[in-house]
Amino acid sequence: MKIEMTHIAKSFGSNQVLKDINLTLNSGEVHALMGENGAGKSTLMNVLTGLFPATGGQISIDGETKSFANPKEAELFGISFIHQEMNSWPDMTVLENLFLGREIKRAGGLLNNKEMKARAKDAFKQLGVNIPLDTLIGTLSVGQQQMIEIAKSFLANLKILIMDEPTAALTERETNRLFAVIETLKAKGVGIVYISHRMEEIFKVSQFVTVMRDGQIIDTKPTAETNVDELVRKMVGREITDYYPRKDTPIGDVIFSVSHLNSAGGLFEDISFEVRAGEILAFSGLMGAGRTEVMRAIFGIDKLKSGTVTLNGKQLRIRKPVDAIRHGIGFLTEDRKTEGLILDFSIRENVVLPKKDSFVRRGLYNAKAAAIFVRDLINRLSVKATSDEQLVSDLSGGNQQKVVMAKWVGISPKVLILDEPTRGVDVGAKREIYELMNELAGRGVAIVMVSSDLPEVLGISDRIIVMHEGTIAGQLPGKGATQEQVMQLATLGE
Amino acid sequence: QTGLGTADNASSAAKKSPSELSIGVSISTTNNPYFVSMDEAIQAMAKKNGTKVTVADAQNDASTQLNNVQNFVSQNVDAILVNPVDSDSIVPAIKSANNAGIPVIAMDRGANGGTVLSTVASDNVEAGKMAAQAVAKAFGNDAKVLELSGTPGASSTIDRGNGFNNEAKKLGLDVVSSQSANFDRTTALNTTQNMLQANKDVKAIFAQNDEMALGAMKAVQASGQEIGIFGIDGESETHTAIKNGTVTATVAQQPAKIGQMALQAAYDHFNGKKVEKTINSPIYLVTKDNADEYQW
Amino acid sequence: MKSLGNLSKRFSSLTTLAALVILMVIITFINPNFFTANNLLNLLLQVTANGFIAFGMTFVILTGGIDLSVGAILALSSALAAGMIGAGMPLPLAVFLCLVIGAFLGAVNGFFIAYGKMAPFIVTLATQMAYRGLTLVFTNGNPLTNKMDGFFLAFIGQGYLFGIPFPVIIMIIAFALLFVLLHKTSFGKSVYALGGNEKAAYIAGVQSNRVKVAIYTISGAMSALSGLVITSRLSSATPQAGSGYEMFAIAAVVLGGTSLMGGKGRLTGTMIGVLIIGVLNNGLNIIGVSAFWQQVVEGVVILVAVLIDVLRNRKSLRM
Amino acid sequence: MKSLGNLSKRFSSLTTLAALVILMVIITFINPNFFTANNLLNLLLQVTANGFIAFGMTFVILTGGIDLSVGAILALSSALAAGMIGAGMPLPLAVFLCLVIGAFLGAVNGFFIAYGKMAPFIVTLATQMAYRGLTLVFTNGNPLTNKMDGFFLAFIGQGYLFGIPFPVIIMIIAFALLFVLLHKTSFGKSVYALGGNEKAAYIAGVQSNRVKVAIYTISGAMSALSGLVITSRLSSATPQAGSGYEMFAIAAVVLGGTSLMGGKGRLTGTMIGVLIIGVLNNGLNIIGVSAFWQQVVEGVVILVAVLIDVLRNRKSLRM
Ligand SMILES: Nc1ncnc2c1ncn2[C@@H]1O[C@H](COP(=O)(O)OP(=O)(O)OP(=O)(O)O)[C@@H](O)[C@H]1O
Ligand SMILES: Nc1ncnc2c1ncn2[C@@H]1O[C@H](COP(=O)(O)OP(=O)(O)OP(=O)(O)O)[C@@H](O)[C@H]1O
Ligand SMILES: O[C@@H]1[C@H](O)[C@H](O)CO[C@H]1O
Ligand SMILES: [Mg+2]
Ligand SMILES: [Mg+2]
Repeated sequence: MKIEMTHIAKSFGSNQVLKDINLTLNSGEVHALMGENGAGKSTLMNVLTGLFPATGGQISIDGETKSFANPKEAELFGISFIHQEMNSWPDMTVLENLFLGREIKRAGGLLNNKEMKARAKDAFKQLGVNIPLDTLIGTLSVGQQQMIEIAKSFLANLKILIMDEPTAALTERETNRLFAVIETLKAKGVGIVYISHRMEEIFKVSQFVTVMRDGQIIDTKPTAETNVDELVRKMVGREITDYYPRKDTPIGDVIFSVSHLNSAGGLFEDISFEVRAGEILAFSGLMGAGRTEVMRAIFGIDKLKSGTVTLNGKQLRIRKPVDAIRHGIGFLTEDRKTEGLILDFSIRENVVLPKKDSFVRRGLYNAKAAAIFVRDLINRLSVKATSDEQLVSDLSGGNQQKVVMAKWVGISPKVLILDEPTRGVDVGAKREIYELMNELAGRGVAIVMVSSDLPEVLGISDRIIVMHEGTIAGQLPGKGATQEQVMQLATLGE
Repeated sequence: QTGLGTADNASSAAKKSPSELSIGVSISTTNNPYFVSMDEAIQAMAKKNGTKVTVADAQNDASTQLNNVQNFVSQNVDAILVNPVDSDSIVPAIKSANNAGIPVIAMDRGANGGTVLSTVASDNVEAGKMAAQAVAKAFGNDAKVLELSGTPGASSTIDRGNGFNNEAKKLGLDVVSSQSANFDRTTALNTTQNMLQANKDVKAIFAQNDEMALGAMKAVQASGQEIGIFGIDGESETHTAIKNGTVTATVAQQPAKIGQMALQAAYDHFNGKKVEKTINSPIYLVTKDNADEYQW
Repeated sequence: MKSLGNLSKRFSSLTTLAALVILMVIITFINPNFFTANNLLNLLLQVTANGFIAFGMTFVILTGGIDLSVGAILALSSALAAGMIGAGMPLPLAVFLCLVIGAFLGAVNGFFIAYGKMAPFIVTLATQMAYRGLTLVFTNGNPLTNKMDGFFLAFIGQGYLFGIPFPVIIMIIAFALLFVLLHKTSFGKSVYALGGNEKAAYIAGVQSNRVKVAIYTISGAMSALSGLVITSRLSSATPQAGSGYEMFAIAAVVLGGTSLMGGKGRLTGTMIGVLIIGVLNNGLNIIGVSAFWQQVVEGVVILVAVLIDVLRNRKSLRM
Repeated sequence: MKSLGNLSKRFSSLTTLAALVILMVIITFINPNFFTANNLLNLLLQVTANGFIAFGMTFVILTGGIDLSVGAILALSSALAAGMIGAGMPLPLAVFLCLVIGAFLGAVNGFFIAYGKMAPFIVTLATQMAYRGLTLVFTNGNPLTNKMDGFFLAFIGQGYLFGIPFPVIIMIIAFALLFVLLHKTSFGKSVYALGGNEKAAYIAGVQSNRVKVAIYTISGAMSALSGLVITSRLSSATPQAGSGYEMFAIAAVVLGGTSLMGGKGRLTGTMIGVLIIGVLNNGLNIIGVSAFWQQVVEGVVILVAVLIDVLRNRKSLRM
């Protein structure tokens, strides 16, 4: 199959998001799509698969002009799209999720569960996934859900597979398995569009790479003929030399510590650690190691069975998030869509939320002061938006992430917990986030970062704690540690 | 100056012929054949005489009724016929008409305050009493009786209930159970079935209106028992049932006549005639013997 | 090993079932007349009216919608059917047309909700008023009883088969058909999908507009069926029939564990919810609780039943 | 440059306002008696009862909740106040306690919803029944009229200040206070945030349980206030007062552009919605539309008004 997109344009209202795009995709090759947050990658693929109508240009498939009325039509035609944001039903089972909209029926119209189960097991086998088919999706981790999304596309008649940041929630192990699958698919003649902000992945899997910027295609090249620096230059329009900026601010005394934390739900045991002012402490580990759960419990979202949390020598009693916030603890959650943002609200209303009480004068809320505060923040974080009153739902994924970041930076935290802070964020923006972290550290903030991105963990942390199945497996210094050392602790030699 | 005039029923109102009159009619609810009949009779009579009438439905809500009456007052109608949702809470509505000097005639239910030109009504307490007497007469003074009451809190529920129960006590009737069926036929069907499960040897059922009596009738038929059924209202369907022997008796009121008499009172008032302070619309017992005589 | 998901689903129906049993035991304890074969059959007969509507409502609520017009559809379709019968139409045809009319009135709701993108609450509140008003206009506020006692019609509501009231048999059949539709077909999966995540459903190719029109059509048809049974039981169609039934149906669905947010719930739960409400109505009558207290008791029992269910769920989440 | 967000917010109120104006023009055209100072004052007076409730309901709906118990709270708080007055309590104290009772009954709802994690629909449906039942028990089904015509009480519902009915003045004050609370305080931000995304709001430090209890308390207090005005206007507290008012209040809120999903809407919109419903009731009376058709017309007008709003919104999305 050969897809040719010519002169594609797309605008939302007066906001022109895609301009004169020309791109060709072929069976049997992996074509990487790169670009800053908001460059238009997801939108282009949504136009291709019929979620949005194009406002200009045309698409032809194997020489014939084609435009899909909806994603289903594209899927029936052989084009599957694993979306950046998960499209699942938390209260339905894995099996139901896999086959929604493409159920297999017996003669007479009734569902053929047996056949569906068999096919699902087959797809899982190829992906090396082992999740019972009658588990509710909502009880799975984000990474597991992502694997289910990938498995879905295996069940369709697959000619072209679009993957929009499939690894953003995956750890090393799942990522490697995914790459193996991509190789098999490629060998079977499936064409793949691979969208990712992780540079090393692009060079591992793709044959061609296209760089987009501001809704336009800057260049398409065989991957072998380019390098990281060139790609980055084309993406951001300037040179970036060090991806992980140097941090040379001094590290102070211990300001935050937890000891002997035990989860009420049995998700982790006997967790103790401390963080110093100005320190960036990274938490690494495999999917499901319990890192997120530890942070949620500290912040008062989940219940603790026992353990103490101490800030500046004072033992804290945190029953719910507002207590943590009042003590100057911020927490950027892993799932920005359901826990980090109110999607239908403006940037301003989102950013101001945890700090709103501080804009109250004599009982009344000072909207003007809040607006100035928010504008400063989003300028600092270079959020790409038409104004601070733009709805968050209309922002690109990476810019949404920056909004969540702005929200927590805004409370001037003493301790900032970041769970996957650069998930889905482009190289340029990542750097900005790292710089921001450094700056905060420089001001004496203690930062705890949970990350599944190993190079990031090694690149910016002062110290690394590795978790394994709900316990702390060990510690490593940030500088000088190697991927192998981290992985060994994470798997405990499994 | 008419305001004062109406107070002592002197006919000092400016003379107007029926075709010159504009009259507001406030009905408690048109969700009930009884009041529909009243409404239709008024409209038909008004049409014949060229009177302009506007009818408002209070949907059984006292404050909606107050609003309706005040709308009439602000439109400066010549007279208001009002069928109160409730005899107490109608008082301010009547007073506001009084203040504007607009004569008010109460229909079916009285008003416990304010000044009305006339009240055209049949007595609900009396109706309940009459039903109790009919039960005793047909089944003896010690008969076991079930009572189906109307919408809790409605004035007709209260009055009919009081009339019936006081008289029943006096006569010695054994009212074994009383449950509400909201003046509703379907509810009455189920409620009666349930009450029959719990109570044996029931001789008669008293329903506070005919809709419930007709529902009870169905329940009794389904149970295969022989039980007398007594209603209040005199719906045409009940007449048929009485003739067929499936309902024993009903205390008939005459909603159409009440409406006509009220409108006539308004005509008389503007014709310079003296209007009686209370006009009694008679109630009477409909049994197999007289079921053909009167229908709404 | 059985998965947690499935276990919890089963438990959910179980707590409600437990609530039902406890309620029945208490009532029987107070008045043994409650627990007789005769009364239990009675009870089943009495719950049919709410049952039909609640089954349809389950579909609606599963998509995250609501249907406040069910009672008005019940009244309007019954009245029109009674009118046709009065005008001499053969009974089976009138009965059939009654269901068609109910389905049509439901489809009108669905149309506004799906294609007009309007909130189900407000659409069905507006059509509730409009349909009820039309019923009153058509009947002129009077019950219709003319020629309503032909055998065919009477049998629907008053007949018995093997000693079981015929409406109960219709209810069992309706339940079975709708159960299969909801749990064993791709249409059923679409219903859950719409309620769970409408955007994802769209991407997965669920034709949300059609599904919405279909579920409101089902709800309308079930309301008409309920109306038929009532009309037949009373041998007359009253313009006020079905007033307030929407609340009982919704209460039954929620008592049965279906989430008002959509996407979660089962038809078996609804059946239990319907029975709880039926037992309450029947039992409180039999015990002889006064009309005033009856409302208080019903409110409290509903509150407690839902509370128990929530507490159980919370515990199971912590496990 | 003014932002799109704000503009669209204003437009939203504008379409509804346009609907209101058109409605008034049509009615005046049919019967000029509608547009007289006297009738317009009347109209304002008449909408107060629904206004108070709808203001409170706006808070509830903004959090994605619903309050079906408003009418029952209205009746129960009025009845208890009337009982206290009858027992000789000084009027101002009884009036104050009436509001406290309303707030308390609302808080009970809020408590179950927040701490019991129960669906607002079912909680308030259950308390609707329970509160109404308690009202009947307390009043024994009779209206309470004893000592209900003291000047203080009478003035609340029947007084005039500068030619304006006093309830209208209370309504304006209540509107202003609630407007400030909703749009100019941190509490108001929490209300919106809860409706927008409860989880995200909770994690951002919104005390979801407290806010919920607070909004249902407001709703309860506003219902009691509405009850006070009605009781004063009628010089009596009837046990059936307020039946069905929840639907009018919800309709007003939704007509005013507030989303039943929560998070989106304005109090000014609700005021316009209240006026639309008031104009409909008053205008159809004055035109003399028959009671049966009145319901049909109201249903259709509500449908059309919401439809226009949806269409306008859709167009603005396309721009
Ligand atoms: N529904 C929409 N309405 C208005 N604007 C939109 C909409 N969807 C996307 N946009 C805008 O289109 C631009 C491109 O967004 P898109 O999601 O395609 O970016 P992306 O390249 O996928 O970025 P990321 O790497 O962050 O996922 C952004 O500026 C975004 O704000
Ligand atoms: N969205 C949510 N996600 C997770 N838990 C929540 C959420 N909303 C509320 N909770 C739970 O509710 C409680 C928070 O409620 P809230 O902050 O209003 O006060 P509270 O701690 O319950 O009591 P108080 O009113 O005395 O402060 C916590 O115990 C938390 O477990
Ligand atoms: O007189 C009427 C009728 O009997 C009706 O059935 C109920 O309300 C009463 O007031
Ligand atoms: Mg994207
Ligand atoms: Mg995690």
